[in-house]
Amino acid sequence: MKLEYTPEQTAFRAEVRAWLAANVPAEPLKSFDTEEGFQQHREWEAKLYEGRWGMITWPEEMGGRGADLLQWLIFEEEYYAARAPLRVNQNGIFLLGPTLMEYGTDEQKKRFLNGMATGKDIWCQGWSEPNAGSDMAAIRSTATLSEDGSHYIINGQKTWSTRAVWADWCFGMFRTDPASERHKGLTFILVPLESEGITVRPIPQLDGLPGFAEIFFDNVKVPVDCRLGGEGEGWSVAMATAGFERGLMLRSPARFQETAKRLVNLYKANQESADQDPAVRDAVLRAYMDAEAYALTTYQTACRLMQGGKIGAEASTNKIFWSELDQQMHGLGLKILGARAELVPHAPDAGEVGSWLDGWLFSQSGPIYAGTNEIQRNIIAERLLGMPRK
Amino acid sequence: MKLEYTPEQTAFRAEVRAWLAANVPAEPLKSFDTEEGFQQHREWEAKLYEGRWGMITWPEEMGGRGADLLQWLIFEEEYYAARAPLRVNQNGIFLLGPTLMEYGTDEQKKRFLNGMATGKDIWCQGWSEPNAGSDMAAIRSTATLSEDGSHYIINGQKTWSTRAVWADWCFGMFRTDPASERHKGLTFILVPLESEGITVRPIPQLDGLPGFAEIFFDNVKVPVDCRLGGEGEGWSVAMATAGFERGLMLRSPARFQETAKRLVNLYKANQESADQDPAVRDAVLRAYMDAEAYALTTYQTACRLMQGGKIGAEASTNKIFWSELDQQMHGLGLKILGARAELVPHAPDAGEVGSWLDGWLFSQSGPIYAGTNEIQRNIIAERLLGMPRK
Amino acid sequence: MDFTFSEDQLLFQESVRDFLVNEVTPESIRAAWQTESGRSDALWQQFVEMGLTGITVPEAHGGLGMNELDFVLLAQEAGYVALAEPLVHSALVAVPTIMEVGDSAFAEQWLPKIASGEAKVVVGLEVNNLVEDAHIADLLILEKEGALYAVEAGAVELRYNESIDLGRKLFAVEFDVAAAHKLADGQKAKDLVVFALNRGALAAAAQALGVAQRMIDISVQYTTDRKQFGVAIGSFQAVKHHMANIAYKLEYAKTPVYRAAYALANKLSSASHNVSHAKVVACEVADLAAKNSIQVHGAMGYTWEVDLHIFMKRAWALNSSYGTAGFHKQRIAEFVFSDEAKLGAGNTFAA
Amino acid sequence: MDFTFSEDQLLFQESVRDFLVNEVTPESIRAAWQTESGRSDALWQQFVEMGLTGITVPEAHGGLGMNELDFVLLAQEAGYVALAEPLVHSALVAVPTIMEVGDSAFAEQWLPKIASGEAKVVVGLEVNNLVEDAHIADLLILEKEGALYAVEAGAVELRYNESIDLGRKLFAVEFDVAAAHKLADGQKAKDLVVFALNRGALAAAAQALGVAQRMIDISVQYTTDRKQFGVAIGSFQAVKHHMANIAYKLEYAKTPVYRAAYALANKLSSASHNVSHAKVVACEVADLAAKNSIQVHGAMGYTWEVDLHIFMKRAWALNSSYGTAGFHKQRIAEFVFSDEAKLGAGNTFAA
Repeated sequence: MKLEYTPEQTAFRAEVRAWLAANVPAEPLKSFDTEEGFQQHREWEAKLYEGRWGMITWPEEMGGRGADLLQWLIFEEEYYAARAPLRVNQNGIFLLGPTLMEYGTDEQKKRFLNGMATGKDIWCQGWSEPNAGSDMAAIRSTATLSEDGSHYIINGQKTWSTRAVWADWCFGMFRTDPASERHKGLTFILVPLESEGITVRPIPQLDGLPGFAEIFFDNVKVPVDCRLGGEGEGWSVAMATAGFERGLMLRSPARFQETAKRLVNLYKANQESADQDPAVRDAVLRAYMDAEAYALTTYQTACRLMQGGKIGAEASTNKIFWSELDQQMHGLGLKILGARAELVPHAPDAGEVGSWLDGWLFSQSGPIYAGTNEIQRNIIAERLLGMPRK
Repeated sequence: MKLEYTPEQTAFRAEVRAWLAANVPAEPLKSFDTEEGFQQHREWEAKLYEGRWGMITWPEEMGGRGADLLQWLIFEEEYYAARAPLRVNQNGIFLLGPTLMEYGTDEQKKRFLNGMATGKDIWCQGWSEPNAGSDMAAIRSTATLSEDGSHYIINGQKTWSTRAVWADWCFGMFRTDPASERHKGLTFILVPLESEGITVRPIPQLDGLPGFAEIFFDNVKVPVDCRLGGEGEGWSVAMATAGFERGLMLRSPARFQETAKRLVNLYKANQESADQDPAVRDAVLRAYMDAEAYALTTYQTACRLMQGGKIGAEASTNKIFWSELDQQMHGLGLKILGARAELVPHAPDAGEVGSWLDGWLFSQSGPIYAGTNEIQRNIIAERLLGMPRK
Repeated sequence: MDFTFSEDQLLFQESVRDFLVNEVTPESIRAAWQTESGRSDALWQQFVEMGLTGITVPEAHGGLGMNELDFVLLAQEAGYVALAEPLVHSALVAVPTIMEVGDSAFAEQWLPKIASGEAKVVVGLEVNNLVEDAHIADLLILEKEGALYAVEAGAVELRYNESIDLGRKLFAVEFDVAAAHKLADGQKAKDLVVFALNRGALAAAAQALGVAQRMIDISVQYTTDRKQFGVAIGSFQAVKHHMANIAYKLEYAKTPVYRAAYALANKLSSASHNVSHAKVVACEVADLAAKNSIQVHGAMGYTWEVDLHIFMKRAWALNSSYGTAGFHKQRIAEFVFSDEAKLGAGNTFAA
Repeated sequence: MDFTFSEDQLLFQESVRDFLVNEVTPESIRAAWQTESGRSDALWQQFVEMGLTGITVPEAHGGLGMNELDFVLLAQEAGYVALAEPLVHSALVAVPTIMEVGDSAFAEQWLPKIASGEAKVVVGLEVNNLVEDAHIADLLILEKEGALYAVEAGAVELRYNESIDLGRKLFAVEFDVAAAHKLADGQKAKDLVVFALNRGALAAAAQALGVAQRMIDISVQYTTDRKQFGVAIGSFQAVKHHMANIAYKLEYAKTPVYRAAYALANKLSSASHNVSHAKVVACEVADLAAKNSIQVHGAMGYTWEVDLHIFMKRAWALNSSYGTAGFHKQRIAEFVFSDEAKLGAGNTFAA
């Protein structure tokens, strides 16, 4: 154990910090759940790509820096500390990208990775269906191979597709064997959203913005070379993606540590009124401790992975911990803000309320998406502790 | 709504208070989980009976005062405020007594009620069995009617029988129809513990004292007139008892309000060290509020019942609320006491720790017995809210 | 001693509930969000016809002369439908405050109009920063720098502030103190502010109970209908326990609210800390109801499409309305930790 | 940057775990409760032979010269078996404190004897009121009124205080200050007390992790074996979630403990608040483990008969040992709310 950065890591941090200081927009971008904000974020992705900061864990030949997980954590720390924009293309670069590198053909890699990296192609997920939310094996949308084997005909419906409203491509699972059940007979396919037969219906989320959408497929033709992995192998390809999603790439400790820091400052700035409720001071301390513990455990996991370990039930413990912490911290922020807390960011008297209310709304999705926390607790009990399934 | 006592209620309170002031032993009795303490408590029951304070809700002709539920609550308030001894015969007077009055023959009433009231006969329960804890319908102990119909032969095992070690009688359910399953074929029988063939094995509880016991029945002969209700009707007789148990008779708000008061005083006496943990002050306030809410809701329930209402899911909401409150309050007391909190009452430097540690240990049983709080939550969801069972 | 509502009170609650559930539907709420004022004159007129606008107005001024206790169950029902119109505010805060001012000419001027529906009056306290429904008020009673003023609609400038709960219309209000009618200052103003605040907090608490109940009902329905892994998700024990936890806590939040209403109606000396207890626990249970309800809804709960969010947002907004949890805990602490406090068994109903 | 233990450290942990699980069983613990001293000389001799008594003693004095970080996993294993012998105390508190005193003759006198098993030394701090294992100590290092004294066994009077955890032997200790050897006073004594307290708190935290893990293991086994309503009770979702809640929190309590051990071993300036963080969360998870474990055991958990209570009581006792939650939260607050605190991303490993 050595809890100090190497000179190389320190130098890397300095390089990141310098670039961000020079490049992060002075004014926050608009929400990427608005059309204008989406385009602003797309441009930011292009700028990151230019600086080779877009996907630093990708190999150098794909525009990355071949960064290891510790460099990734350092990068994220600087990124959040600099309050740089959220990543509009995270589904592409963090989820599909690594999957493509593992399962894609050389041609597919060449074709998709660059567009993803530059922000030209923004990707959305096509996992859930109306009756297959947390139960992904219940997928019913079909992809039928044409008789000449040149393309699939896709029919059905996907839902909860984040940022699908303005995205360019969708990746998802479809049932290619109509007689199959559950995990079998599913195939992983990449679909251009401008294809004929596709209808995207925005779903307004809690803040009223169309942060996700339903996607309807009505005889959508997709060339067979858009299939990732073999036919019927969709489940194992997708599980790799889900593993990444639940893993540590997407939920940097940095994000929560910055929130905890802002919470401490918010508390200090409003201490007199906040201390009327003794639970507040306690909860602020707890936020600091929990964000710190999350960072420590993430560093431990990263080091284990770098030494050849695998992510196991950490994916579930991690999901519960950050999502409940995020909810608690933002709820606490609103509590400290008191009567102003209900104002939306653009209300003239909202003051600093905005980011806390936005964060609070966003935090509501944490314990739900990518497997509800109830499902994660089942997984911990059954797989980590070995408790009986039935 | 009129939240004031009538002059009659106020006078009744004064009468209770005066009697208790004159009669409550100056020195606390020993624990009734010790033999000496058990006898002390038995004598206290006799003294209560003499003053006609033993079972005030019983009819006057049975030694009671025909008190209504509000008088009962007032009596309990004074009783707890006076720190009068715990009731060693509560299984008898609060559970079996009312059941006897409803289901017993005149002869049974005459035979059992007086001994119960005077403390001559202390009763224990025979509900649970090793494989029928929360699932009472899984009872397997048998009672076989003799050929001449004069007595039952009982075989089997009961467990978790509170205070069975020094008790005189046991009441419980036995399977009289060997072919029956679940709730059917059970019969409610009263068994003298001095009968031949009975072995009582004490079970030491968390504090090491034998607060409950297992009872083994080996061809125990019990006259048929010890059956309460008809053969095979045990379940409905027992359900009446369970209803009383979970209801408000046994869990007076007074008990929790007195604990909350002691907690406030403990906090005030140790405020400087206690306030190092801001969560403590908050939890003390919460204890006050919860104990108060418990009192309010109990009064509401009592008034409803007096106006002809029935106890429904209140039995379950009530059970969860008081048992978790009791645990929280005692845990909080230990927290305030700090490093001394682990000392047993008779340790020379324990100081005021004793009653908090005893209370803490005892509070551990609250969320478990008489149907675990998990089962109570199921009941609320299914019966009060109408959620699907399977 | 009787801790039950009368037959009449329960029947009134029932008829108001039936009316509200029919008239104030999620659809009508969504439609109102699209309108400029967000308020329905037609609905208000129906309240007038039912006698609700004058319910706490003395009979001498054309009302029903009822009190806080009579109204508390109706406030609960208003919460159940997330009512946007300021009916609860009018009956529980504005009317009693006008009477408490003790200026009979002032009362005579406004109370009959409130009862008849001709006028709406709102009270704006500094604890809330902003004033709800200032845009539809004919008269505003405003706290400013230690005094209380009555200001007519034409004499105020309003700055709209959008709430996350689109059913709430909040305004920063500016007015010329010199030109306003001062109702009170000094100790009397302080007393009046506490008087109004206690009633506003009771109103929020009672509505929070209703909002919590509504979220239970919506979630039980949803989890009964919605299937996953081949069964209704409401059959999962974790889902059941999320719901049961709201339900049992709700039972222990109701009685403190009713007791607070009783204490205000009977001007008991315990009223302020009774109200604070009610406010804290009722808002907590509504908050928990929001948290557990969105969780059992899964991703659907995160959308604008299901009706849950209407009630979640109301619960969130009520949290710090008429005093944060801290404000109210502080008032409780002042009582509980005082040397004079009578705690322990037998003192619950000591006034 | 490397947040993993070395192969050697993990292998050592494994061999100690195997040894302890075989030697310190619930049966042997119950047997020890019946003895006067409650301590086993034979077991201590085995520790000597394994080199454990000298593990933190410098090699020059016959030990292995290891530090707090090397020992932390072993302390966790000691918690797992609810070890009664003062091995963790000796290695993590007594030996480092003797070295920190900086009196080489004193160190030379005692350290070799500790390593060889000839002597046991305990440290008694005022924060604990009572002194654990004073009855078997050859030397006691005692805090009294701002100074630190070394007192040999013959010069103390002991008053036994029974703990709810019969594995802990606690004593009020009296001694004649005038006749005792003063090790330090003033600032040096204060520093030494903080030094010892930090190590005692780390020891308690590490043991709490082990105790929590043991309760998980016991409860998982019990709920897998025990049938009710025709199925294993461990298949009920509520039971699973009780267990999962302990398990996931335990993961986030371990790393603060390891970081605290690292900070002490490397004398980082953050060590005190790192230790306090570790102590608070490790004891909380052990407390939760006790609460949820007794609940899933049902009535069996309330008895003396199943082994659960051995570990529950240890968890309860550790709670306020070497500082209450309040004491440690206060130290964290002093750091977090100071103007100099470097918070936020990237500062976790800023010493």
